[in-house]
Amino acid sequence: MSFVFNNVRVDFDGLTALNIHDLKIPKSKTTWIIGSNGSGKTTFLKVLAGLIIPTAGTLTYNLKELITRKNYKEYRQKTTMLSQEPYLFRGTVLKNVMYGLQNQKFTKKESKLRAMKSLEHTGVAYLAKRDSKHLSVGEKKRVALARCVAIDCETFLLDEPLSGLDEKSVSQIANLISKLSQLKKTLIISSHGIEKFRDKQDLCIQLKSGEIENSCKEINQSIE
Amino acid sequence: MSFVFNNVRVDFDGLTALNIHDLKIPKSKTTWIIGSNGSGKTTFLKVLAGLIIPTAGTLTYNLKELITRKNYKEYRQKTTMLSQEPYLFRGTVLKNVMYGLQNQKFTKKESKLRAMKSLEHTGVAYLAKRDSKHLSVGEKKRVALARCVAIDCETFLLDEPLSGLDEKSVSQIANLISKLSQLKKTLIISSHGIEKFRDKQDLCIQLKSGEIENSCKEINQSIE
Amino acid sequence: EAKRLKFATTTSVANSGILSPLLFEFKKKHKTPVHAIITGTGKALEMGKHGDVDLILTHAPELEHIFIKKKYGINKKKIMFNYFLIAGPLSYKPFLKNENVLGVLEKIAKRKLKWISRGDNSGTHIKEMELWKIARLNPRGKWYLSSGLGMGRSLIMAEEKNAFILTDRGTYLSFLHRNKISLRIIFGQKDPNLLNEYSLIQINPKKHKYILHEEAVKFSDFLVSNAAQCIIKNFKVKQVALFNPASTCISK
Amino acid sequence: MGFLSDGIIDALSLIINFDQMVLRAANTTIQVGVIATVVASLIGIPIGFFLAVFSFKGKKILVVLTQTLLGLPTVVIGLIVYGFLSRRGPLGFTDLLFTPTAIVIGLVILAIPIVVVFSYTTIKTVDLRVRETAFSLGSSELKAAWTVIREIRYEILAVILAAFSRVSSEIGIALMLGGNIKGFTRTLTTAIALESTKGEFAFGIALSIILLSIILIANLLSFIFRKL
Amino acid sequence: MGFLSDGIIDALSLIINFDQMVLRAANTTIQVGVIATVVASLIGIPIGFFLAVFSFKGKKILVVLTQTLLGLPTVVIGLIVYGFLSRRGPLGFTDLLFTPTAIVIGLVILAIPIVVVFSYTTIKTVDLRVRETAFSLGSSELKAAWTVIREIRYEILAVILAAFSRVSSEIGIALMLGGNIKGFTRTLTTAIALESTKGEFAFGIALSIILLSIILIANLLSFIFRKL
Ligand SMILES: Nc1ncnc2c1ncn2[C@@H]1O[C@H](COP(=O)(O)OP(=O)(O)OP(=O)(O)O)[C@@H](O)[C@H]1O
Ligand SMILES: Nc1ncnc2c1ncn2[C@@H]1O[C@H](COP(=O)(O)OP(=O)(O)OP(=O)(O)O)[C@@H](O)[C@H]1O
Ligand SMILES: [Mg+2]
Ligand SMILES: [Mg+2]
Repeated sequence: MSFVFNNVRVDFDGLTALNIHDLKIPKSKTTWIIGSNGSGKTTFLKVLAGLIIPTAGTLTYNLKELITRKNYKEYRQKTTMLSQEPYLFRGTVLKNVMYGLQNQKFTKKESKLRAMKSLEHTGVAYLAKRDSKHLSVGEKKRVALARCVAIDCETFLLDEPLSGLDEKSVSQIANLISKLSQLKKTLIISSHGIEKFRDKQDLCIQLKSGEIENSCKEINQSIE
Repeated sequence: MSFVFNNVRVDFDGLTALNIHDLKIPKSKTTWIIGSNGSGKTTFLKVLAGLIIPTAGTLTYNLKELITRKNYKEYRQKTTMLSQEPYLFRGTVLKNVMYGLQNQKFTKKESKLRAMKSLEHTGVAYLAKRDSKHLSVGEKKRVALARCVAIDCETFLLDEPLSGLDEKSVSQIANLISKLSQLKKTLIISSHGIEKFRDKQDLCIQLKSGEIENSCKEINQSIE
Repeated sequence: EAKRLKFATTTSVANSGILSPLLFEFKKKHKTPVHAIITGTGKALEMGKHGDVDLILTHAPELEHIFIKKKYGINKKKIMFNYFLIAGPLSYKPFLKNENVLGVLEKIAKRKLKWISRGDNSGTHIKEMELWKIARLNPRGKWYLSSGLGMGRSLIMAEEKNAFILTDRGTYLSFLHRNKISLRIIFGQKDPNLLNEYSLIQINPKKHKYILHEEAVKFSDFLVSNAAQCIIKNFKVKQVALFNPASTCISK
Repeated sequence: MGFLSDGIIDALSLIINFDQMVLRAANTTIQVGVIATVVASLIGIPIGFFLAVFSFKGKKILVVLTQTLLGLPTVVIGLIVYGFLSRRGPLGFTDLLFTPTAIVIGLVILAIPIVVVFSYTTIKTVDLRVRETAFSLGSSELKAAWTVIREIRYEILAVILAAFSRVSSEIGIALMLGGNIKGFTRTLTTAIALESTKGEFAFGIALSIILLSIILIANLLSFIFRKL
Repeated sequence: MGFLSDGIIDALSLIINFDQMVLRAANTTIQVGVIATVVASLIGIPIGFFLAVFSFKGKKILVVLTQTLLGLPTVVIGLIVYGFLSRRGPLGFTDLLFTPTAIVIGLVILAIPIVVVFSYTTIKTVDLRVRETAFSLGSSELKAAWTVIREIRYEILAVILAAFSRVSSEIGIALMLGGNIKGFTRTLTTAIALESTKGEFAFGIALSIILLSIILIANLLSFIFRKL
């Protein structure tokens, strides 16, 4: 088991954005988080990323208790998240993609190679030298995705990686996702509706007003 | 004729983001702008909104020359645009939607009524009293859309109004769009691929690297 | 860092330019560097009280008296003197002509002619208060402005306001010569009431352990030495001597 | 050291006894400071906005020069304004020298670069989309500018408060142009300077505690304003 | 009025003739100003960051107090530090009074509130996503802080420059703690103050032109740094 939720609740001044009693997310699998706008998908992912500390409840990661006020900082460094509205740092696209790598063991040269490869995976290698502040929205999203998956880590949290992308890019990213899942990465991806390219073994969670409405299988059946 | 392009070109330090030799966009119709990421859709709409002044060429609006350095400010007040990554001002959601109305002839009371109606159209009336800085991405987009269509004006420019929305909202917005087009508004909407709910009479322009690749009919045919 | 002798003195002394030749002469025979801290009379005395300087050179006999009485200072030596003067607009000069400074003050007060008082407890201000007291006058009213400024700035205010002012000779002449003011001497005689004495006081080494007593004695002795007294006597700005040595200078 | 605690006791007794001199000085400080801050803000914020938002030739030079003016010592501002207001100067006929108005003039000159530089830096950090959004919702140039300012109103308020603090704590201008005339142009700061030259350190500290209280109150009032 | 043009001529002749007194004063000004600015920035920017980014009890009070400290007159800082460094004070044994180091101490106290308040306001305007993004890419708390600062490095630079301008143009501290000793603790500003008490306005203006040139050069250097 990768993540185990136990009565996790997130309140934003009065509003309960997330309320999950009991949930286990397996390791090395792809889990899709679906639900309508404001259903709590982003909140869910941010909790897993250690960016939001739950108001109540406990969350366990690989059997260690994780999101307590004490150790979430340490944990936060272990997962990687693509934000729904990504922010690119000042500087070139390449520098952005290298950012996360330089937090890791990679040398500058390795970082550069890895970053370029990652940019190719998301189809934006040609933007490498461009200023990150002057990109189209779709370009920005793909650069951010490249920056995210370039990192060598176990768990990737992707918040709507497909919205705002053109058709060609969507299938490219779909390929990338299945490649990552073949590498036994734990992927947790939020998305609207049920994407057509979702694999049958993938899991899924449907949120409604912050609570789990459907577990995976029911939805899987509804596809078939 | 609503907009007439004549050799309009937009350069961003060296890069030509838009280059349209000859194009007419009719009044009171819906025109879809499609194309892959970075093809120039946003640039196209911003030019029409008077937010980007073309590097070269002329653009005519209702037979008056418009986007010259002299009168674009005056013109800019006449069109309304939904940004691809909308920005909500500080304050409540309702205040945001009333913002544009208070630039017009409406009294405070009328503005409020109109704003609430508009919020209902995009399905987010329940957010009216919420702080605009604490919304989910999809909620934000719908509020921005409400803020845009609340305004009484002739031309609406919508930059990807559907991305990031859940399925229910997509059909709700589709309804809204067809309602506006029945009201004989000039709608220019950017989008990825060809949305299924597009009307057959609608026009469309496909951009590639800033140039027009296909005119409307060919694409229409390709749907059928 | 090497030991350094610090003495606090007033702006009027510093601005007159007399310090440069004196310190230059002292340096010839003594290794200890001397640092002149330039400040107001009140502050100088306060620094002395705290033991932050080794000597003070001021011109407020009454305050100095208290200072020594309270054992903050020892070994007071008169170094030099000159006379205060009253400056004011030229046009009034005939009207105010008088043999006695008190007479001049009386007329000014009676006619309510504008007067600038420094009001800062400096040597000059204390002298002014003394004069009013001796003349049995109580200056008060719109004509009597308390500026709270230094000598130079007060002179400029007097110039701007066409007012009268009690000033030390050095500052007055330096401003006049450099054409900063057009005020004339209304009363400039060597009236004993206008005596302006500069004295050097050593800070009591028993009160503060850091005082450089030996060096202070040397400096004190130097200032009353023939060499220093001659420098004071011969120090001139535009051919006018500013100070009289306290003891006589015997030229060799 | 003792004068620090003495200062606090002195300050309290002055406040409790409504010392006339102190009250007048505090009054002058507040009046002069508020007027100068308001005038400087009305001039400086639009300039800062203009520099931050529009691009034109020579803009960088203008920014660097304004930043440099932050380093103009107050004495020098005093000297320059004195040159104009002096009886010998071109504005001598106004007879403004050694009046509170003269202080205000100097303080405005002191405050303008502060307001310009900091409102410039602050406005530059505002999301470019604010102005774009304002325009795309039918705003005029002026309304859009107002919208931008509204989005960072607290930061602009902080700039104004900083200008007020600077202006009411400076000495050189008040001394040179006001003349530190008791009961007329004496401000808290010139009184502090005077007490310090007199060696009355404790009293100086007492006065500055009163000055800081005024600035503290201004800051607290701004907090109330934020709540509105 | 004539003293303005006289001042410019004087300034030029002083610079061309390498006037000893002026060179030493300029040197002291630069040294003291640079050291104080660096120290204050190293202390103030982290505090500003902390206040801007973290929420804790009493934070608002801390912010208001720091803002109030912007209004601390330099004379008062001078008095307070004097109280500590005086022979009778707790740090009297250090014998730092009337040395450039004493001036630096005072200037650091003057500059810290400036750096804190303005870096606080600036950092607060940074998009919250910067820190979030840094964390979600595996940054430590420290690296994330550095990333935030890097995103607004030009604004932070502007704050540092403003602090330098303020520090090198102030008079009260340099006068009180340095003692205005010729050739040792005389800075350009204390020289200006002295000249102005002499009524030597032209010379005062000349010195301040030299001071402004130093600040201008600092600003221009920062522009070159931006290009790097
Ligand atoms: N301010 C700018 N400076 C430089 N280049 C820019 C700027 N804005 C856009 N571009 C470039 O211009 C091209 C067109 O951008 P535009 O935003 O119009 O694309 P788009 O069709 O809207 O893309 P998307 O589907 O991703 O929103 C892109 O290559 C983009 O990188
Ligand atoms: N910082 C915040 N303060 C208050 N409420 C918030 C905050 N962030 C999110 N919310 C609210 O919490 C709920 C869940 O938000 P969340 O962003 O998780 O939704 P989502 O499922 O990601 O929606 P979308 O599909 O629009 O991205 C929404 O109602 C939202 O308005
Ligand atoms: Mg979301
Ligand atoms: Mg776009």
